[in-house]
Amino acid sequence: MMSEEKESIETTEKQTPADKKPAATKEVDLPAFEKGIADKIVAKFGEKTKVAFVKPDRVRINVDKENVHAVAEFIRDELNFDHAESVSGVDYPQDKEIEVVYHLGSYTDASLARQVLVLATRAPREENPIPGNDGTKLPSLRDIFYSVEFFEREVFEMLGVYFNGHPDNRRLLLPEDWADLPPLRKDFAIKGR
Amino acid sequence: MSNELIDFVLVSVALLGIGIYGLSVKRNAIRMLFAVEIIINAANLNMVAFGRFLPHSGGQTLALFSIAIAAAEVAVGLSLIIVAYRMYQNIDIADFRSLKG
Amino acid sequence: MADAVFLALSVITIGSAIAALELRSLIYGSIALMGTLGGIAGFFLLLDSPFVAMFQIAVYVGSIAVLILFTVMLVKRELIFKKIEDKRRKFAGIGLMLVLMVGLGSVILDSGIKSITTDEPAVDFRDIGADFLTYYWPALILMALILAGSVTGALVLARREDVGNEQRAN
Amino acid sequence: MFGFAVAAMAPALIISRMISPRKKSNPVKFLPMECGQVPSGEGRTHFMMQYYAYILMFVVFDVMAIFLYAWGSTILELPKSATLPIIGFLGIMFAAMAFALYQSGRRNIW
Amino acid sequence: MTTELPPGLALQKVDERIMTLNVGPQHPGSGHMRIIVQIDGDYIVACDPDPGYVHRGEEKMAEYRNYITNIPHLERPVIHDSCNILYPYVLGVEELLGIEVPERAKYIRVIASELNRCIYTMYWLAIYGIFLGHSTMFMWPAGDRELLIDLMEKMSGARVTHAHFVPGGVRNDLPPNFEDVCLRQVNYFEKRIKEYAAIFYDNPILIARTEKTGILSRQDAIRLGTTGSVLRASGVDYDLRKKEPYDVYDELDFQTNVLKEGDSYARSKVPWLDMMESCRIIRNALEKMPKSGSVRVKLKPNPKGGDDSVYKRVESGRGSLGCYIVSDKKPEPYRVKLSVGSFRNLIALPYLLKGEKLGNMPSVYWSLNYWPVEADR
Amino acid sequence: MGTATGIIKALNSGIKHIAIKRFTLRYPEEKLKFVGDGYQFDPSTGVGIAGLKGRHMLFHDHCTGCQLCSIACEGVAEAIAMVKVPDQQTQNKKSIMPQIDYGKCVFCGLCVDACPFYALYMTNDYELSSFSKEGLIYTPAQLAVKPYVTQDSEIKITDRGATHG
Amino acid sequence: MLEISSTPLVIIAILGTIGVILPIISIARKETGSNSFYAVIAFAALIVSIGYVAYQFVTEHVLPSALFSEDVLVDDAFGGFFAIAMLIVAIFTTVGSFNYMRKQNHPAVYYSLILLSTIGMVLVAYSTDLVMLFVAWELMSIPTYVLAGFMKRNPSSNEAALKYFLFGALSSAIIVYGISISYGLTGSTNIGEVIQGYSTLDPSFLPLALLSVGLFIAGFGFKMGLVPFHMWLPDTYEGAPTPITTLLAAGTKKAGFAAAIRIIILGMVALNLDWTLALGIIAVMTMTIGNIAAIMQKNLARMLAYSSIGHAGYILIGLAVAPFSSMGIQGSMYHILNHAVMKGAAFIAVGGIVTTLAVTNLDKLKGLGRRMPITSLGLVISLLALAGVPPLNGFWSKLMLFGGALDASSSLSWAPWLAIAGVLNSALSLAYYGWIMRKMYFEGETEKRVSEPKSVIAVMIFSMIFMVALGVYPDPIIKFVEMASPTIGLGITP
Amino acid sequence: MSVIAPKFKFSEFVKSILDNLFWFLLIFALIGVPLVQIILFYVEMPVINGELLTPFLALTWLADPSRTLPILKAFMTTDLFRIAAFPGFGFAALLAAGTIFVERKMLAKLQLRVGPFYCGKIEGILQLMGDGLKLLSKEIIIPAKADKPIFWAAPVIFVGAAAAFVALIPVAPGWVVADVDVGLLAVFAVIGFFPIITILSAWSANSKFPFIGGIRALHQMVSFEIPLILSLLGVVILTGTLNLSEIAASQSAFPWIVFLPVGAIVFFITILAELERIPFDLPEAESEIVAGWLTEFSGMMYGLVQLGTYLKLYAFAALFVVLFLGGWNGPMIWPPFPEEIITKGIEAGPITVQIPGLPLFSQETLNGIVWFVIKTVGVIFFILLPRGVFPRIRIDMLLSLGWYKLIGMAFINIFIALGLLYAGVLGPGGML
Repeated sequence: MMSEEKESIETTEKQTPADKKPAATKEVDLPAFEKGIADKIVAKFGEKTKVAFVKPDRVRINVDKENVHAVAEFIRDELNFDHAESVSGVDYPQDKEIEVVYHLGSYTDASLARQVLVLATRAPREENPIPGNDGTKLPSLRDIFYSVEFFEREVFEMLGVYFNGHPDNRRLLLPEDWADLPPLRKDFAIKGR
Repeated sequence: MSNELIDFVLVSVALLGIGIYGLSVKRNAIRMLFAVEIIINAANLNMVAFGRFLPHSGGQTLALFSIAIAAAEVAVGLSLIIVAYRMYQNIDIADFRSLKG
Repeated sequence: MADAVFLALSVITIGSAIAALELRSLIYGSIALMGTLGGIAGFFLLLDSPFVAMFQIAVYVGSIAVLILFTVMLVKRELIFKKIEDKRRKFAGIGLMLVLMVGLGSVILDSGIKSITTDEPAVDFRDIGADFLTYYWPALILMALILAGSVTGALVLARREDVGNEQRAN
Repeated sequence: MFGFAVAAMAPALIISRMISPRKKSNPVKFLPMECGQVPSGEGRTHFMMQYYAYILMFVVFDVMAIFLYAWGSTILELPKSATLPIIGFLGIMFAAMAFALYQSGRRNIW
Repeated sequence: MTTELPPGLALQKVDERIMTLNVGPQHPGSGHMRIIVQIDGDYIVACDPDPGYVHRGEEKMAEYRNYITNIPHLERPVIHDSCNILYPYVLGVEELLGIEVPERAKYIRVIASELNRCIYTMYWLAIYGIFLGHSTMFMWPAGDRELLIDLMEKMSGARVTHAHFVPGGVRNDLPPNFEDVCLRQVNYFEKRIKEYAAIFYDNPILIARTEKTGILSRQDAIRLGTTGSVLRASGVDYDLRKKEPYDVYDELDFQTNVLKEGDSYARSKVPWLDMMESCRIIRNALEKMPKSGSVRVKLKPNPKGGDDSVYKRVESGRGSLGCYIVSDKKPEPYRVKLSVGSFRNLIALPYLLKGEKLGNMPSVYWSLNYWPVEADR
Repeated sequence: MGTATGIIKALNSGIKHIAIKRFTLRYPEEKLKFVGDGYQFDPSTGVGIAGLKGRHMLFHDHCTGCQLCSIACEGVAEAIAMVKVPDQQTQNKKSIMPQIDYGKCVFCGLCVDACPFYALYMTNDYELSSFSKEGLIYTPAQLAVKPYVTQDSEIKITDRGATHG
Repeated sequence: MLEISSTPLVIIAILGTIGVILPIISIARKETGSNSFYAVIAFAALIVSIGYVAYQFVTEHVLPSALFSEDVLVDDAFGGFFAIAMLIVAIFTTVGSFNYMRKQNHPAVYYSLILLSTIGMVLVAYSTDLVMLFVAWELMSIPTYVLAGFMKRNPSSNEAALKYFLFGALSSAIIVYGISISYGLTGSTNIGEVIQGYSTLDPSFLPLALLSVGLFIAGFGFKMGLVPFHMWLPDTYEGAPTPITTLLAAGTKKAGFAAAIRIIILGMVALNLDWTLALGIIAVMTMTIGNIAAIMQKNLARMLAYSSIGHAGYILIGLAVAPFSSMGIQGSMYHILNHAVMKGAAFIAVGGIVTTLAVTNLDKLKGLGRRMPITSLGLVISLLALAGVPPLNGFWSKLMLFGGALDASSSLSWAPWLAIAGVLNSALSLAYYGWIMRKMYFEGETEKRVSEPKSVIAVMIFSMIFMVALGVYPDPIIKFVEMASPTIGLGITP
Repeated sequence: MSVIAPKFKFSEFVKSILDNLFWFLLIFALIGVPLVQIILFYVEMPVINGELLTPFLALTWLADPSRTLPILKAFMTTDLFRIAAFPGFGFAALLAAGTIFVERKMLAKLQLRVGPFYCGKIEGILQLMGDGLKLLSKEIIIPAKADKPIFWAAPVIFVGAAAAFVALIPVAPGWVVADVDVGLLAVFAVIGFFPIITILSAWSANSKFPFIGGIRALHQMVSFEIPLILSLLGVVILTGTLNLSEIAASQSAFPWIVFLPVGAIVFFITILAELERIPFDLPEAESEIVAGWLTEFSGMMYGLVQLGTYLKLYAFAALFVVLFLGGWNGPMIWPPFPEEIITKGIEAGPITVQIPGLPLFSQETLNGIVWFVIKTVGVIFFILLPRGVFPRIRIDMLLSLGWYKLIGMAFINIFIALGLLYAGVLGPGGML
C-alpha cells in the first residue's frame, strides 16, 4: 500500500499537459473497482479529464473549469454519487491558480458506500482579489449536488472563488464587514508567523 | 343606602354626554367604539341604580343582557375594524373615501 | 349627600371616560376605558349588585377590554397616535356635550327623583337567575342566538380569505 | 388588599431604585433585547398571531360561561323545567362553538 | 455581496405581517450562532442561519503548525468530542507518513472514541432537553455524563480536551484496573440512559411536540447531503463504522440504528439508541482488546509528509467527519480541511424550519445534531 | 401507549428520583481521586503513563535547558518561556529552565512528551486560579515544588444510584 | 303564559335551528358547498315560517292586536302582520342573494345570519317587554352589521358596515338608555305595565318621561332613517351588498317602525301630546330632505336610499297622527307592508343589475329597458308604486296616510299640513322616478338583451303581481291591516 | 489586605454601617413613629376590658410586655391585621416564599442535584432572602423606548392583583379578608386582570420577544379561562352558592373531588396554564423567545413579578383546596385541650410554657388552618411536580387542549353534577 501510494502521488503542481498519466501506467496494481469508476469517466470525457490517482476507495479526477459541470452531472447521473462530502479550496500561488476539490460520496448505491470520488478543478488566481468581481470564478455545482451550497459559500469567502450560478453567494462564517483578503489564501499571513 | 338615586343618575348623564361628545368629535373608529361603550355603561349604571331604588331585579337583568350584548357587538365591531385596517391600513373613518357622503 | 367613596368613584369614572377619548395614545385610551368600566363596576357594588359588578369586571374588563387592547396593538404604531383634529368640530362637540349635560341635568334635577332614597334590602342575585330562567327565558334564547351569530360573523369577517391577495391598496 | 399590596410593594421598587447602582454610561445597555444585535425594526409591530380567533371566541364564550353561573347558583331553588331554556341556550352555543372551533382550527387562514 | 438571492433560501420581502427575529447569538435557544427567523404570526416563513460567531480559523492555523502540534488546537471545535474530531486527522497523517498502528492502540482509540461520542451525545441531549423546556432532561444527562468524563480523565488525564490521539497510536496506555472500572461505569451508564425513556422519550407530551415536525424525507436527506443521526433518522442506513470501517470497527459486533420517520423525534431518538450501541461496542472492545502491547509508534521528532493528499473520514457524534490533508513535503501540512457533520447538516435547517411554528424552532434546530463551534471551526 | 399511562409513568419516574442517590461532588470539601500522580512520559518507549494532566512539575536536576518543551509549546499555546535560573546544574550549563504561564497553557502535555530527560512531569494539582495574571506564571522554582493534593472521593455505584464517597 | 305553539316561539324554533345548523352543515361539507344548497334550505325555512304565521291567522289562533300580556312575547295580530312583512322581505333577500352570492365565500354563514336577523325583526314586533325588545333588536342588528360588511374585498362594503355598525351601536346604546329611564319611572319592563305606570305617573317625573321618549325616538330613528339621524343610511345602503340593502331598507327599518309603534305609540300613549308634534315635524323634514337629496343622486342605490328616507317620512305621518285617527296607523302599517314589497323589489332589481351589468350609476342605465326587460319592468312598476301612482298599491296606502292626517285635523290643527307636504313630496319623487324611467326606456341605442338572473325574475314577477293586483283590488289587504292595527282610542288623553 | 476583596477596609465598612444606622434612626424617628401613630389612629381598635384601646394604649406594650397578648388579640380583630398579616398578604407571602424554596429543593432532588445548600447553613434555607436582597440591590434597567409609566406600574399591579386574589381565599371559618357574596365570580373577575397586565407590560417594553411572549400569555390565559370557569360550575350547581366560605363549609362530610373528579382534573390543568407553569410556560419559553414577557424586567421588578406569580400560585392552590378538597375541613388533629392550658399555658414545674397560637386562635381555627395548609402544600407539590417531568408544549397544542378537550371535559363535569342533582344523590333532599 505504501509503495503504491508513493508512486501514485500526483502532485497538482506537476500537472502540466505534457505530463504522464501515472494511474494508467500502474493499472495492474490498482484496485479494480475504483479503476472502473475512473475508466468510465475517462471513456466518457476522454482528454478533458485527468485521473490523478486511484487508491483504495479514493479516485481523483482533475477537470478544467469548463468541463466540471458536465463531468459532475455525469458523475451524479451515471455513477450514482449523490452528495458532496466536502468542498475544499486550496491556494497555489506559484501556479496562480486556486484549486477547488469536491469530495463526492454516495448514500444510495451500497457498492459505492466506501468510495469517495475526488473531483478537482482550478480557477485562475488574482493577485489583488476583489471577491466576486474578478476572474476567480468557477461554475457552481449546486444545481447538481445540492449539498455543496454552504461549502461553496465557505470557499467563496475563504478563498474568493466566485461560483457562477450559485444562488446565494453571501458571507457565511466571516463577519459582514470583513474587508481583508480572503483568509485561506497563502498570502494572508497570520500576524507574528 | 347612604347614596341617593340622583347622584347615580347624574353620573350616568355625565357619561352619556361624554359619549355623545366622543361620537360627534372623534373620527377614529376605535375611539368611537369607546364612546359607544361609555354610553352603554351609562345606561347600565342608570338601570342598576333604578333597579336598586325600586327595588326590582329587572334592572340588573337588563344590565346583564346589555353587557353581554355589548360583548357580542364589540366582537363584531372589532372584526370590522380589523378588516378595514387590512384594507386601508388605517382606522380613521374620515379617511375612508370610497363612499361619498 | 354622597359619601367619599362615591365621590372618588365618580371622579375616577368620569375622569377616565374623558381620558379614554382624549388621551393621545390609543393604548392609554384603552386603559382609561378600563378605568371607566371598573368605576362603573364600583358603582354597581355601591348599589348592592355584586353579581352585575363582577359580571361587568369579568366580561367588560376581562374580555372586552382585552379584545380592544389587542386590536389596538394590531394597529400600526403611528396610527395609535391620532391626527390633530378639527378645532371647530371639537368645540362644537364640547358645546353639544355641555348643552346635553346641562339640559339633561336640569331636567333630572327638576324632576321628582331628586330625593329618592331607599332603605329596602337589595335584590338577591339569585333573583336574577330566577328571572333569567322564568320570565326572560325567550330573551335568553335570543341572547344565545346573538352570541352565536356574532361569533360566527366575527370569525368570518376577521379571517383572511386569500392570503395572497389580501393587502389591497386603497 | 389590592391597595395594601400595591402600597407594600411600591416601596420595594423605590428602595431598589435608591440603593441600586445607576450608570448611564453605556447606551447599549438600555437597548431592547435583541440577542446581542442592534435592534432592527420596531418592537411593537402589527403582529397578528394565527390564534386571534380564540380571543374573539373568548369574548363571546366568556359571556356564555358566566351566564351559566346565573343559572347554576339558582338551580336548587328553581323547578326542573327551568333547565330547559338553558339546554336550548347551550345547544345554540355548542353549534356556534363547533363552527368557531372549526374556523379557528384552520391555522392557515388567520 | 451579491443581491441575487436563491429561491429557496431567500428571506422574503418583508411585508406588514412579518416580523424579523434575531434568534441568537445571545439567546437561550441558539447556541453560538444566529438564526434570522421571519415569522408570520406563529409560523416561520423564512429562516437564514448565520453561523460564524465562533470562527477561529482552525484550518488556517493548521497550515502553520507541524503535524504533532496541530493536535491540541484541532480538537478545540468540539471539546466534548475531541477524540473523534482528531480521529480523521490522525488517520490521515498516519497514511501520509505511512505508519502502522499497534493493535492495542486501535482498541484504545475505539473505546475512547465511543466514550467521547457518548459524552458529546449526553451534552447534546441535555441541551435538547432544555430547549424543549424539560429541565430534568438537562440535569440528568449533564450529571450522568460525569461517569464517562471520569473514565476519559482516567484514560487521558484531561476532562474534555484530551489530546489523546497522536499519529501512531495514543499518548499513553490505559491505567491499571481501567477495564473493570470502565465496565462497571458503562453498565451503570447504560442503565441510567434507559431510564430516560419514561421521562423523556416515552413522554406523551414530548412525542406530541416533536413528532411530525420538521420532517426530512429520505430523498431530501440524501439530496442535502446530511449525515449522521439526521441521515439515519430519515431512513438511510449509512454509518461509516459499518460502511467504511476504520481501525478495528470491522471486528466489533454492533449494529446501526435507522428510523424511518425523519421527524424531530426520530432525529432525537437515534443518538440515544446510538449511545446504547456505544456501550455495547465498548464492552465488546474491552473483551477483544489485547491485554498488553505497544500503544504508540515512536515517531521522528518533526515528521514530514509526502507530496500527497488524503481524505479520511470517521463517524463522529454528529455524523461523518472528514479530513482532507494536502501535504507538500514540509513538516507542516499544506492544507487541512475539516468537513464536519454539523456544517453539512446546517443546510437542512432552512428547509426544515420553513412553515414550521415558532415553537418548533428549538427542537428542530437542535435535533439536527448541530454543534455551532464545530461548524464554524 | 396511551397518553394517560405515559403521563403517569413520567410522573412516577419523577417522584421515584426524588429518593434516588445523587452523586454531586461537593467540590471544595471533596475532591475526586485520580489515577497516579500525574501524566508522565517515558521517552525510551515513547509511551506516556496515565495520570491527570494538571500543573507541571519540573525536576531541576534532570533539566538540561534544551528548550524542547518550549519548542513543542510554540505551536500550541506558547506558554513556556525559558528563563535564567540562579542555581546551576551540572547538565544545564546555560542555566535556563522552563517557566510556564498557566494563563496560556492548555494542558495538552506535549511538552512532557517532548522532554527526553524525564525532567518535566505533570501532577494532579489543578487548583491554579489566582487573582492576578502574574500569579499564573510559575517560575522554575515554583514548578519544582511537588504539590500536596488530597483526593479521596470516588464514584461508588450501588443499587440506589451512584454516589461520591 | 306562553304556549309552546305560539307563533314567535315557533319562528324562533324554525329559523333559529336552521340558522344555527347552516354553518355546521358548511363544516360538514368542508366549506366547499355551493351557494344554492344553503339558499334553498334558508328559503324553505322562511316559507315554512310564513306558512305557519298565515296558518295561525287562518285558524284564528292569533290574539287581537296590541293585547299586552304578562310575558315577554305576545302572539297577536300586530306581530303577525309585521312577521308576514318581514318574512316576505327575508324571502326576497334570500332569493335575491341566490344570484348575488354565487361567487362569494361562506354562503352558509350568510344565509344563517339572514335567518338570525329575521328572527330578530320578527321578534321585535312580537315582544311586549322592553328587555325582550332590546334583545330582539340587537339580534336584528348584529347580524346585519356583519352582512353589510360581508364583501370583504370591497372597500365600500366595509366602510358601509363600519359606519352602520357605529351608528347602530349608538342607536342601541341610546335605546338602552331610554329603556333604563322608562324602567326607572314605571318600575317594570313589561310594556303593559309601562302603560299603566305612565298613566299614573307623578307629574314631577314628566320631564324624564319625555326624555325617555326622546331617546326612544332617537334610538329607533337611527334605524328608521329619520332625518337628524339619517347620515349613515345612504352610505350604508350604497356600500352594502344589494340584497342586504334590501334587508336593511325593507326589513330592519320596518322593524324600527314596529318597535316605535309598540313603545312610543302604544306604550307611551299617555304622553301623546308631547310626541305627536315632534313626530310630525320629523316626518315633514324626513320626507322633504329625503326626496330633495334623492333628486341630486347619480347612483341608483343611493337614490333609492334617499327615497327610502323619504318614505320613512310618509310612514311617520301615520304615527304622528295615530292617537287621533285610527286611519293614520292603519295607513302607516299598510304603507309599511307596501313599502317593504316595493323597496324590496326595487333593490333586488338593482342587485340584479349590479350582478349582471356591474353598474349602478344612473348614466350607465341607458337602454336598460331593452337589455333587461323584466327586471326593468319590475323596477319601473315598483318605482311607480313608490311614487304612489293610482292603480298600484302605493297609491292606496298613501291615500290612507294622507286621509288619516286629514282625519286627525279635528284634534290637531297642524295635521293637514302633513298631508299637503306628503302630496307635494310624492309629486317631487315622481320627478326623479320618471327620470330613471326615461333613462331606461327612452335613451340609449338598442343593445342586446342580456340574460337576467332567474331568481331576480322570480322576485320581480311576484312583486309585480303583488303591486298591481293589490293596487287594483286592495280590499283584502286593507281588511287585514285593519284587523292587525292596534286600536288606540281617540279618547285616551293624559 | 484580604485575599477575597483586596479593596476592603474594615473602618470604612463600620463607617458605612454607622451612617446607615443613623439615617435609619433619624428617618424612623421623624416619619416612622408618626406613621405608626397615624395607622393606629385610623385602625379601629376594639374595646378590651371595657376600655377603648387608644393608640397610646396600643403603644404601652413597649413599657409593659405583659400587655402584649391582649393588644395582639385586639389587633388581630382589625381589618389591617387581616389584610396585612394572617389570612392576607403576610400569610400568603410566607407560603409563597416557602413554595419557592420547596420548589428549588424538590426540583433539585428530582434532578439529582443538591439545590440551595450553603446559604443559611441548613440546606440553604436563607437562599431566598439572599436572592431577595440581591434583586433589591440590582440595577433596574429600563429599555430606551419603553413606555415608562406602564412599565413601572406593571409589576406592582401584578402583585396587587395577585394579592386581591389572595384576599378572596377563606383560610379558616371566618378568616377571610373579603367575604364576598359572589366570591367565585370575584375570582373570575380578578383572574381577568392578569392577561391585561401581562400584555400591557409586554407591550410597554418595546421589544420583540416580550411582545410575542405577552401575546402568547394573553392567548393562553384567555383560552384557559373558559374551561376554568366552566369546570367550577359543577361545584356551584351542587352547593347553590357562590360564596367561597360556604362552599368550603359545605364539604364537611366529603370533598367535591369525590363526585366531580373530572372537574377537578380540568381545574388543575387550567391552574397550571393560568400560572404559566411547565408544561404550559409558553409565555416564558426561553428557548424560543428568551424569557417571554419578562425579558426586559430587571432587578426588583423581576422580583416583584416573581412574588406575584407565587402569590398567584398559592391562591390557585388554595382555591383548589377550597373548592374540591374541602377547605379547612378535617378531623381534629389533637384532642381538645382543657381550657386552662389554652389560656394559661402548660405549667411544667417552675416554667409556664405557652403554646404558640393557642391563646390567639381557637382550637378549631388552628385545626382548620393546619388542615388547610397541609392540603395547600399538597396541591402545590402537584403543581410543582410537572416542572421536573414534562417538557413545554407548543402554543397551538395548548390552545387545542384548552378549547377542545378541556371545555368538553368541563361540560361533561357539568352534566355529571346535573345528573347527581337530578338523580337525587346530592343536593337538598338528596341521599347524601
